[in-house]
Amino acid sequence: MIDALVTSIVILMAWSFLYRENIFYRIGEALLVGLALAISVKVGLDVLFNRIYIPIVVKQQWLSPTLIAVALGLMMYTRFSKSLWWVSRWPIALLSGAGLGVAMKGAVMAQIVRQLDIGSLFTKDIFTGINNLILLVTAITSLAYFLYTFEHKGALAPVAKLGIYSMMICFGTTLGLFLMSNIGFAISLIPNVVRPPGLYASIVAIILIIVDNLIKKE
Amino acid sequence: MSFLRRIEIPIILFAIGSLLPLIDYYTGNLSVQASELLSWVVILVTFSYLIGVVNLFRYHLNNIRKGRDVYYSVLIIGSFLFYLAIAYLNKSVYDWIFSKLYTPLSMSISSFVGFYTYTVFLRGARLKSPTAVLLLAVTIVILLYNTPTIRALSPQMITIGDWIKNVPNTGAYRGILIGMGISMIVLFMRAIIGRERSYLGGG
Amino acid sequence: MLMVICIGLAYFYMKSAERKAPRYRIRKFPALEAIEEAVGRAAEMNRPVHYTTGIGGTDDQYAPMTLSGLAILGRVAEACGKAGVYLRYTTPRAYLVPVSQDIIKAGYMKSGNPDMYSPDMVYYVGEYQTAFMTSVMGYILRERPAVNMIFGATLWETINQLGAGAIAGCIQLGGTPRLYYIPIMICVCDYLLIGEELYVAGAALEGTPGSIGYFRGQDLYKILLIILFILAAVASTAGFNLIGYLSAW
Amino acid sequence: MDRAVFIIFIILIAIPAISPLGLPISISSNTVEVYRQIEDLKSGDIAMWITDFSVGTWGQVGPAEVAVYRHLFDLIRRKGIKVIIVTTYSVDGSLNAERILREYVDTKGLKYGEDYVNLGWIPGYETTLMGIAKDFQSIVKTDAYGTPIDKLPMLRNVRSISDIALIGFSTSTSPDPYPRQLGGYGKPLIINTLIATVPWTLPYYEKRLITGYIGAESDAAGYEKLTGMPGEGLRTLDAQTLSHIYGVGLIIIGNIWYFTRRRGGGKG
Repeated sequence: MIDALVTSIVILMAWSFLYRENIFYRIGEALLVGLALAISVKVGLDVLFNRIYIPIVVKQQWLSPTLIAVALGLMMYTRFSKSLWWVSRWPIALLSGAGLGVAMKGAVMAQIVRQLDIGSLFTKDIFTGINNLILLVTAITSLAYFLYTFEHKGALAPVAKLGIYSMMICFGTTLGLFLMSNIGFAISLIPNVVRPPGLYASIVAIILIIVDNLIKKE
Repeated sequence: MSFLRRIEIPIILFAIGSLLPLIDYYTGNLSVQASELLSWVVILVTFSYLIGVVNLFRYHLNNIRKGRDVYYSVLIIGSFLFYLAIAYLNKSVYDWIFSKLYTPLSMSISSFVGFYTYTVFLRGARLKSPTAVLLLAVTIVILLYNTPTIRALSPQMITIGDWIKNVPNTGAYRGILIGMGISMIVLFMRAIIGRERSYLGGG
Repeated sequence: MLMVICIGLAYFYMKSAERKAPRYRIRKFPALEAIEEAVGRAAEMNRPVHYTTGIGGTDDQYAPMTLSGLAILGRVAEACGKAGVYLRYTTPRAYLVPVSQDIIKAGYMKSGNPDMYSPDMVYYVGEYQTAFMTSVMGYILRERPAVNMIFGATLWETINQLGAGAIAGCIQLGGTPRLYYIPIMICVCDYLLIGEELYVAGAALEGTPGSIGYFRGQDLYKILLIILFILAAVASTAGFNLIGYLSAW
Repeated sequence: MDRAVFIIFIILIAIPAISPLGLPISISSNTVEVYRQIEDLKSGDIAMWITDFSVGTWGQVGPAEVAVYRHLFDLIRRKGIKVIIVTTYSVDGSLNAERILREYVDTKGLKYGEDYVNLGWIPGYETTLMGIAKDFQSIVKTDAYGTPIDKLPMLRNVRSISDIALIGFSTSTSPDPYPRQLGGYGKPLIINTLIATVPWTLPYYEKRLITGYIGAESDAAGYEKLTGMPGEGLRTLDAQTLSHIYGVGLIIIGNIWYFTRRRGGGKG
């Protein structure tokens, strides 16, 4: 009972933002930022405990390479020193490099080579062939749109134009599919605020909005 | 000392960091080192949290000192300290706050994507040019295609929607994906030879 | 293996293209050119500029997008310094705090207005997406910045942030290679970088002969792939799996 | 203007929540495909489900996840399959898995450790996925409750991906690592994800690296119909229908508004 009421009040606090920026939303925002930060710090401490404290201190693996990571991690804090701040760049450089490496790993095979593969253009089933042709044309034209050093004129102009149109189809599809995934949250929350005890909280909220409107008019 | 200050050192670190996973992926060598590197990354990211927390605290303590939005700042810092303490002191209160306060709060914030999608439809959807007409026409078709009741009533809608989704959409998607792959390679090259170094603070 | 060779070839090509670079002209990027104009409007209205690179960090597969977003941040900071506008950068990644502080500081220094810079321009909100969303939404409707920019790896927070921006009437600039959020940007942004254009923004902002070489090399690479694409289609019509053969090689 | 849009939307979705309208629905072919693959599991087969979606996306991914869990646990009873539940991406996933096991799935009469096991969150994401595929015993040390895996009979013979009959995963972020690490072994690999992520998975689906996908509530509802266990999915579909038609309406109204304002000399 209390639990459900708290949940519905919290939902309404956040949704009050739809009406206008107000004190309830602000409280919700501050709570969320504080709680989320606490959760990430706790998870972070758990990670450090499991990956550093347990192997090194408990299991006595003093020569583990993790120590280098610890040293690099501590280097980050040189940021707060006036003379050694530049050391803090090293760990961040290593970290960014690894991120880029991970991203690149997927880029070449998944994003380029695999995508080049295309079905036959003439098949027994004529529609499959036509579909494959359309696939080829849309792919090539939208790729051609992104040519940077060739001006979009002459033979390239219609190609780039077609490229824009095929991309628009792609974006339209995405936009259409979007709604379904996006309204899911609201739909799954609504039972909390239209069934008791949440309903009572909603009624209070509606009254507050009406009062606020009246005050503003005066 | 001045040698250590040089910009080349972080760039070399960056290059090592980015090449290790790639060498592992393409040749299968150095896989131990590569996975060690990735576990270091997790540790480094975790260490960095403190920097963020210090930043947040300084920002809000400044606010409190200046008397600007005091309650708000106090609430953020207070809820952070309280919840972090609770995490280690009382597991059941921690769980209760997580499931009854944090989760609905975070879901209702996420639910704004639904509301704002309508804002986008209302404000952004303008038949300004032929491209916009095409964009919106496809959007409407796909919206109807995705409507559960219309799917049940008219199977033709599913055929049209599936065709758009699987043929021109996939084609254009592939084109964009390939382009992004190439640009990423170029960015990668710029980065490992030290031309792109925004990660160093623009140094 | 094949790709490694290709990358090597492309690199040498780019080096040689650098020398004859002045011959080529790069297509214009309206979004990058609009930065100054938008910041100028902010100065007229005496309101701040809000900037974010999205939820992505540089430690995961979003690294290239975030790096490009940070490169643009440098330019924005410079423009803000010139116009005397307050810039606010919100990030959910702790290690980006020092990085972005340095970038913004350098930008304000370059434009000869270092006194305006304060470390508080960078605001960290914890690693979680919802916390990030809510504080940006709150900030936009509370402080009503004149310009709202999102360049980087964005997930759904984009919709919320751009939606709030649209309601607050901000000038909005955006760019992301994350396909699902491009349509939203098309609808509510005044200028945008579509897809891969973000990756090359760093090079475009640089504008030196060297960076033009990159563009040229990249374009030729694309043409090569288009040819390969057509060849693959022809080959598969003839019953031969060219791509399968190449990737096994 | 925007407020009116929001209020009408809230009213539209509130109506079915108060009293369901019972509008007709259809079951998509991809849902049937996923259902078949799971239904085809034989006695003694081990199915592994990787629950990796974040708490905030429960509304979209949750219903289908619940439907699949219910189906899997139903199959334990009916056919004697075994189920492994694991999380690799972030701690959120294991919280979701525990919530489903606690609130939605009937585990009465099933033996933990013999019929099903919950391994909890194994940090490492892609590294963990690779470990699961190649060397299960070295990456998995204990289950979610701290029991060493040699105390769990059903895991004793699981060495690598070849000992697992079917793998499914749910994600609210990138689907790329899963087919990269777990695809291409000739095992069914099923994804449950956000509808916005579905186009992303299609290239993998065409290459059969992913063998089936479900996304969002309509698939969840279809799945509930197929298994005959109604749940959240079916309830929300009426609201879906109304809000989609509302979306189409708004695009049209938005354009009319725009053009009348422009004719009237207002700014474009």
